[in-house]
Amino acid sequence: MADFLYQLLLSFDATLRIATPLMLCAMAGIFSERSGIVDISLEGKLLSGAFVAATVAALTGSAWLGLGCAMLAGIFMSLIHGFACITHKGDQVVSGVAINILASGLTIVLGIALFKRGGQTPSLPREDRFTPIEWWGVDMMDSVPVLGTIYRQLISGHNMLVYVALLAVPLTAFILYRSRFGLRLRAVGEVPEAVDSAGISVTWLRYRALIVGGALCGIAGAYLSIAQGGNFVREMSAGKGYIALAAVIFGNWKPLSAFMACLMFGFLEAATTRLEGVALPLIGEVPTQLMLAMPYVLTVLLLAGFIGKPRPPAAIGKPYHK
Amino acid sequence: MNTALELKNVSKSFGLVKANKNINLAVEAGSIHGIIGENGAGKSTLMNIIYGMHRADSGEIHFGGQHVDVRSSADAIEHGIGMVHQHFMLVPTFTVLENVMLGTEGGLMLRDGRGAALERLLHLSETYNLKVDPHALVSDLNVGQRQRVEIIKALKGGAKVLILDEPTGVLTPQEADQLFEILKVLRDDGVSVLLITHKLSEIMDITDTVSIMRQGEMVGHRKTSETSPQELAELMVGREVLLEVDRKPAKPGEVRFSAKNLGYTNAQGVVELEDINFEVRSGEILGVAGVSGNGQTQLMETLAGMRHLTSGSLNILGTEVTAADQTDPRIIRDLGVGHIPEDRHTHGLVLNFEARENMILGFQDTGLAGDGKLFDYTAIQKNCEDKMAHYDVRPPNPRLNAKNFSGGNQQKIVIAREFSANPGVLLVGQPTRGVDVGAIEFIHKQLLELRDAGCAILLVSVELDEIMSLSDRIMVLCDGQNVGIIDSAKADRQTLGLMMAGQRQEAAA
Amino acid sequence: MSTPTPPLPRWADLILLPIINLFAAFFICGLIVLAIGENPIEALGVMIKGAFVYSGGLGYTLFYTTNYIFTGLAVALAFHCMMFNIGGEGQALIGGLGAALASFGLGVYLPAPLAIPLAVLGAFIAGGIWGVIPGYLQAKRGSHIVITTIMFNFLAASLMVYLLAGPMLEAGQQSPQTARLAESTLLPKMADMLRPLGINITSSPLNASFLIALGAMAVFYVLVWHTRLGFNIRSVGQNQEAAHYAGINVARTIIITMAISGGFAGLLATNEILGFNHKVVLNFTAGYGFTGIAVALMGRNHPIGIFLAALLFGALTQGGGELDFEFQSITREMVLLIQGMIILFSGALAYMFNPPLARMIAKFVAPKDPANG
Amino acid sequence: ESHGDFKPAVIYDMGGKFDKSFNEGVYAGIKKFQDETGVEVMEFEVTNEAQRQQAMEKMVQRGATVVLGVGFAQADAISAVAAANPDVNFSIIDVSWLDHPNLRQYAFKEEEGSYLVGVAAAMASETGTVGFVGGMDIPLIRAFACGYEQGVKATKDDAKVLQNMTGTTPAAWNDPTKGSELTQAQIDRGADVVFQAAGGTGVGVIQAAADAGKLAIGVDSNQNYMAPGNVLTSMLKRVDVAAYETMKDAMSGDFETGVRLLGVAEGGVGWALDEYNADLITPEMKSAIDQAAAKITAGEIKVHDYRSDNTCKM
Ligand SMILES: Nc1ncnc2c1ncn2[C@@H]1O[C@H](COP(=O)(O)OP(=O)(O)OP(=O)(O)O)[C@@H](O)[C@H]1O
Ligand SMILES: Nc1ncnc2c1ncn2[C@@H]1O[C@H](COP(=O)(O)OP(=O)(O)OP(=O)(O)O)[C@@H](O)[C@H]1O
Ligand SMILES: [Mg+2]
Ligand SMILES: [Mg+2]
Repeated sequence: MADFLYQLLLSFDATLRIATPLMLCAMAGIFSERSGIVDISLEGKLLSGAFVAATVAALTGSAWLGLGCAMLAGIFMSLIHGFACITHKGDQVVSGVAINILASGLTIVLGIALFKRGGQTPSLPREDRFTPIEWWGVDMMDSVPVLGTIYRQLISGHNMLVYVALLAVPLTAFILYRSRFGLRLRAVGEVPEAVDSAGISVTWLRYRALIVGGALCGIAGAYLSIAQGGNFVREMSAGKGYIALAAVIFGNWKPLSAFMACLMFGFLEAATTRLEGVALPLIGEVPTQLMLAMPYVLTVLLLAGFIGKPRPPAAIGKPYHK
Repeated sequence: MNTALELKNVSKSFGLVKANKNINLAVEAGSIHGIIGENGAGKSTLMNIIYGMHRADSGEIHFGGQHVDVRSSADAIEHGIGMVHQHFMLVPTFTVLENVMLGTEGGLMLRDGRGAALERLLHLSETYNLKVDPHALVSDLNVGQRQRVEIIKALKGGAKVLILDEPTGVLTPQEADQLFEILKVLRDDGVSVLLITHKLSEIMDITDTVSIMRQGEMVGHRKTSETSPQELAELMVGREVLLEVDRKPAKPGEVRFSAKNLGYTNAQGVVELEDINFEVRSGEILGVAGVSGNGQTQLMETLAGMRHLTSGSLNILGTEVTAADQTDPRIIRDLGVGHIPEDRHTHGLVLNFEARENMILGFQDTGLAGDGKLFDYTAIQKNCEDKMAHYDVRPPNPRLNAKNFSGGNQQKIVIAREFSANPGVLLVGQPTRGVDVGAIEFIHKQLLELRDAGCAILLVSVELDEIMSLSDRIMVLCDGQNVGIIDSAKADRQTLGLMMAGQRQEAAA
Repeated sequence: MSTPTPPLPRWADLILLPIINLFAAFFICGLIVLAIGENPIEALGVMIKGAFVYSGGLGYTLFYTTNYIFTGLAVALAFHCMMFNIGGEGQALIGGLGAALASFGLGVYLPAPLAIPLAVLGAFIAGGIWGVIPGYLQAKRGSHIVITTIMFNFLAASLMVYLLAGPMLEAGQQSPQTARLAESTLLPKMADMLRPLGINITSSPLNASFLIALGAMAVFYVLVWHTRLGFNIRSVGQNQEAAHYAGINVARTIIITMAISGGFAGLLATNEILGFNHKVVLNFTAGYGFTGIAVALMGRNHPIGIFLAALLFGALTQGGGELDFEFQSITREMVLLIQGMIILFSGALAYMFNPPLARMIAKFVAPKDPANG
Repeated sequence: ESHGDFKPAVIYDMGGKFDKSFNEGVYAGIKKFQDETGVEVMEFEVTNEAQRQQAMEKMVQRGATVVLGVGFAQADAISAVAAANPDVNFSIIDVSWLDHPNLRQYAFKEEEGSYLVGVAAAMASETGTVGFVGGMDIPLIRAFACGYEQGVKATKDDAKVLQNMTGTTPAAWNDPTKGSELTQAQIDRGADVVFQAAGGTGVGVIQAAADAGKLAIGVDSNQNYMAPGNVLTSMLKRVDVAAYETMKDAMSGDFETGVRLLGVAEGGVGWALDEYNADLITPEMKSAIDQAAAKITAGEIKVHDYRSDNTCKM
C-alpha cells in the first residue's frame, strides 16, 4: 500500500513534468483565444521555441539566452499569425495550419543548415540546460515521514521552468480577471465593437494578446529542448500544442480549469508510462495503443458534451470589420 | 451662436457605395438636433465618422470651432463626444460596472479605479434618473435597462456632444418619453444632442433643429418649428409620398390557421411566448403589433417550425401540431405555409448564391429544380426569369449573387419565391424593412391581392402604420403575451400604444 | 485605408491573384534558400526538371497529384458545408484499412472486375466512417470539428499501428505491415495499361487510381452543383439559418457531407495501397491530408482548381525530392516549408495583394471605361 | 573518381543518418570507406514510402554500381529494383528473406548482443531491477528486449526487468522527451540500469539516466561517449562493418550475394568497452560477459529469438 502511494506520488511528480509545456501553451491559448483569435498555431510556436532555444543554447552556451530567444521566436510566429488574421483579416484556422507546417519545415531546414545533423541540434552539456533545482532543506525534511517525501519528490527537484509554468497559471488568472489589460482582453473576445467604441484599439489589443501567448509558447519550447530535454529533435512538439488547445476548450477558456485539464492529460500520460505492460486488477493488461490513445479518446468523449457544452468567447474566429 | 460641432464636406465610401457625399452640418451647443433619412441614407456612417469609428475619406470635423483630426474613438471621447450606437455595444458577460469602466479603468489594476467608477456611475444614474444595478450582469438586463447603461457609458467622460443612433427603436413609447426627459435635462446642461430616429413624431416633439439625408447626401436643414412632417417625409424620399393603402373590406372564409395556448420556452428556460391564442381565416390579414423584442420573432419562428413550441398547439390547414411533434420548417412548408422571414439576410436568402438559386431556396425538392435526379438549370433559370419579370426585380439577372441586389430587390426575390408558391397560409415578417417607398407600395398591393385570393395571412411589423393600414384584425404582443386582438377599424395609435406597453384591451378601451 | 478599393475583375481574382500569392510564397522561400547558402534559381530549376523533365519524373508527379486530388476534394467538400476537415490524414489511413479488409475478406474470392470496385468502395466507406463520427459529433453534440478531426487523426494512427503491429501483421514479418493484398484487388500501373495501346512510358508508381481521381473530380462537380444534396450542402455552408428556414435538415447535411468528405480522403488508399504499396504499411498518408487543406484553398474548392493545385503540390513533392539529391543542405523539408508558405500566402493572406492589385488594374482599365462615380 | 565505373550509393531509412544509433552506424561505416578510399558515396535519406523505390531507381539511373539499403522497411523496394537491374549489385541490412542473384542481405542476431548487455546490467544493478526502453513497438525491438531479459535472468534469476515501448508510430524513434519520461518512470520503480533500443529517443533515455545518476546502456553504435560515467556499455550492432564490407567488396569486384547472418560468433553483435566506461565495468563483469559470449559462440547458450515465434521464452 505504502509502495502504491509512493508510486502515485511519483506519478504526480511526472504529471507535473509532462504537464509543464501543456500549461504554458494552454495559458498562451487562453490569451489569444480570449482576445478572439483561434490559435491552433500553438503547436508551431512551441516547436519554433524549442528549436530556437536549443540552437541558441548550443551556439552560445547560455540557457538563459536560449530561453530569451525562444520567447522571441514564439512572438515572431505570433506576429505572423497576427499579420494574417488581424491585419489582413485572414482565416485564423488556415493561418494556424500554415504556421504549424512552416514551423515543421523551417526548424528542420535551418537545423540542417546550421548543424548538419539531420535536423537535430547538438546535445547540450548539463551546464547549458535548466537542470533540476534542489530546494533548501530537502535533506532535513527527509526525516519528516510523509511530508518529507512529498517535499523532496513533488515540490523540490524540478527545473526552473516547471515553477515558471506553475506561476503562469495564477498570473494568467490574475491578469485576466484583475487587470485593465484583462478586462479589455475579455471584452475584445466577446464584443470587439464595444472595445473599439470605448476608444481602445482592437488591433493592438489582439496583437498584445498574441505576443504574450507567443512568449509563453517560447518558454514551453525552451522547456522541451533545454530543460526537460537536452537538444532539439525534429517534430519534438509531438502534438502537445493540440493537446494544450484541447485543455483550453475543456477548461472553458478559464485559466484554472485549463490548468486542471493539463494536469489530467499529464497524469494520463504519466500513468500510461507506468501502467504499460502491468496487469491491472479486473481489466488485465491494457494494450499500449489504447493507453496512448486515452487522451484523445477522452478529449473526444468529453467534448461530445459529457462535460456540458463549452462556451467559447463570442467573437472568436471572426475578423473584426469596422 | 455657439457651434459645438461642425462638419465640412465630409465624404466616405465603402467600395463602390458612397455612403456620405460632401456632408455639411452644424450643431448648436445646448440643442437637440435631429437627423432623419431612409434606411441606408448614411446616417450611422456619418455619426461613426464623428465618433472616430470610421475615418472620412475627405472633409473636416470641427469641435467647438476647432479643427480636429479624429482618428479613433479615443480622440472623439477626448474631445467630449459620447455615442449610443444603433446596435448595443455592451459585453453581455460583464457587469454593468465593468461595461462602464471599459476604456476608463483608472489604473493598471481594476481595483485602482473601481471605486471612482462606481461613484461616477451612481452619480450619473441619480442625476439623470438612469436606474440600473451596477453589479447586475448585462445579459440579465432588458433592452430598456441596457440602453440606460449605454447612455451612462456615453456620459461618463462628461460628454459635450451626445450622439444617439435610433435609440427609440427598441423602447416602448413610455420608455421613449422617459428618455426624452433625460435629453432635455442634458440640453439644459449645455450638452448638444444628435438624435437619429425614423419617427417623425419624435422629431417634431423634441428636436430644435433637424437635418435630412437622402442617399448619402444632406438634402436640407430645418428649424423644427418651421417645418412639418409632410415636408420632412418628402425631403427624405425625394418625391411626394402617398402612403395610404387602398384596402377593400375583407371577406373572411374558413379558419385556416390557429394557435391554442401556444407557449415557447427557450433552452435557457426563459419563457418567451405564453398562452397565445388566435385564428386566421382565409381571405384576411391578422396583424401582429408590438415593440420589437416582445416575442414577435419567436412567434414567427415557432409558427414556421424553426423553433419547437413547448406548450399548446397549432392547427395548420387542418393538421394539429403540438409540443410533442418534432416540427421543422420542411414539415410546415409541406402543409402549405409560406414564410417571408423578418430578417431576409439571415433567413430568407443565401447572399452568396445566385438569384436563381435563391429563387428555389426551400423549394429545392420540388419540380422547380427540375424533374429528374439532377438539377435542371434551364428550368431553374426560366423559373427565375419569369418571377423576376412578374415581381419587377431589378436588375433582372438570374446569375447575379443575391448580395449584389439592393435591399428592396432582395426582398422582392423572397416575396416572388414565397408568393408564387400559392400558399394556403402566409407568415409575413417585416415585409418592408429597409425598402423604398415604390417597392413598399408594390409589396402592399401584392399582399392584399393574395389576401383577396383567399390566403390566410399573419403579418408582423414594427411599423404601426403598416399594421394599421394592411390588417383586418390586430393582435398586440407584449412580453411574449397576447395583450388582445382588436378590429383594425377600431384601432388607433393611442390604443395600440397603450396595449404595446402591456395594458390589456379591456382596460384600454 | 482611406482610398476606396474597387472590386477585382473575375479573371484577376481567379488567375492573377493566386499567381501573385504563389510568387510571394516562392520568393520568401527563395530568400531562405539563399540564407542557407544555396542558389534559389538553381534549386527551382532542379525542382522543375525533377518534376516534369526526368524520365519517370512526371509519373511520380502525377502519382503524388493523385493523392492531393483526393485529400483536396475531401477538404473542399467539407468547406462547401463550412466544415473544416483537418482529419484527412486519419480518414485516409482508415481508408487503407477498409481497402485491406475488402481485399482480404472478399477480394480473394472474386475476379478483378468485381474485386477492384469492392476494394475501392472499402476504402471509401472506411474513410467515410472516420469522417462521419466527427461530423455527427459536430452536428449533434456541438463538438468543435477542428479539434475532433485532429483527435481522430491521432486515434487513426493508434488504431492502425495496433492492427499493423498486432492482429494484421504479416506472419514472419517484422515491419508493421500487412501481407500482400489479394492480387485481384490491385490496381494496374499506368505504364502497364498503356503498353498494349502502343504507348510506352517509363514505369513509375502512377497507376489506375489516377483515373479514379479524375472520376472523383467529376463526381464532386456533379454532386456539389447539380444535385439536391449539393444544393443543401452549399446552403448549409453559406448560411445555416437560411438552410434551416428552407427546410433543409442542417445536422443531417453536415453528417452526410463529412461522410462523403471522409470517403474522398479514404480513396487516397486506392493510390497508395491498391496501386502502389500493395500492402498496408504504416504512415502511408505522409501528410497528404494536411496538405489537402492548401490544395482545396488554392483550388478555390472547385475540381479544376483542385486539379491544378494538386499538380502544383505533386510537382513540389517530386521536385522537392530531387532537391534532396542535388543539394547538400537542402532536404525534403524544404518542400514542407514551401507548402507552409503557400498556405500562408494563398490561404491566410489570400487578399493581402487584393487592394493594391485592384487599384493598379483600375488605373489601367479605367480610361477605357468611363467611370460612373 | 579515379576508380573508373565504380559508383556506390546508400539509402538511409527514415530515422536519418544522424539518429545516433542505427543509421548513424551505417554512416560511420560509409565514412570510413570514403576516408580510406576517397570514393564519393551517393547518399539519400527517405522521408516517405514512395521515395524508397524512387531513390533506388534514381541511384541506378545515375550509374550506381552498388546500392546499399538500410533497414527492413526497404526490403520491398530493393527487391523490385534489384530484379529490374540485374547488372547492379545491391545490399540490404536487417533483411534475410529475399532472393535475388545480385542481392546481399545482412541480418543480425540482436538477441545475442542484447543478452550480453543484459548480463552487464544484472551485475551492475544494485536494486535488482533493470529497465528496457524500446522505440517503436515492433518485433525487432521486442527481440532486443527479449535477449536482454534472458541475459539478465540468466545472471540474476530474481531480477526484475521493466519494459516500455515509446510508441507505436515511427515518431517513436524520435521522441527523446518521451524516452526520458519513460526512463524516469522506470527509475521511480527501482530500475538503476536502463537499456535502450530506441533510435533518437534513446538520447533522452541516456540523458534521463545521467540526470538521475543512474546507468544507461546504448545501442547499435557505441554510445558510451554520450554521458561518460553514466553509460554502462553499448550493445553494438555492427552495421558499420556491414556497410564498409559491402562497399569494399563491391569495389574490389568480389561481391558475394546471399544472406549473411551475423551474431556474436561472427562479430556482428557485441558490447562496447572503451575509455568512457572502463571505470564502470568491473573485472568480474568483463569476465562474465566474455564467458557468456564464448558460450554463445560455442552454442552452449541458445538465445531465443522473439521473432521466431513472437513470444519471449526464457
Ligand atoms: N462597413 C460598411 N461596409 C460597407 N458598406 C457599408 C458599411 N457601413 C455602411 N455601409 C453602406 O453605407 C450606406 C449607408 O449606411 P448607414 O448605416 O450609414 O445607413 P443609415 O442611414 O444609418 O441606415 P439605417 O437607417 O438603416 O440605420 C449603406 O448603403 C450601407 O450598406
Ligand atoms: N456589394 C455590392 N456589389 C456589387 N453591387 C452592389 C453591391 N451592393 C449594392 N450593389 C448594387 O448597387 C445598387 C444600389 O444598391 P443600394 O443597396 O444602395 O440600393 P438602394 O438604393 O438602397 O435600394 P433599395 O432601396 O432597394 O434598398 C444595387 O442595384 C446593387 O445592384
Ligand atoms: Mg521531484
Ligand atoms: Mg443606421
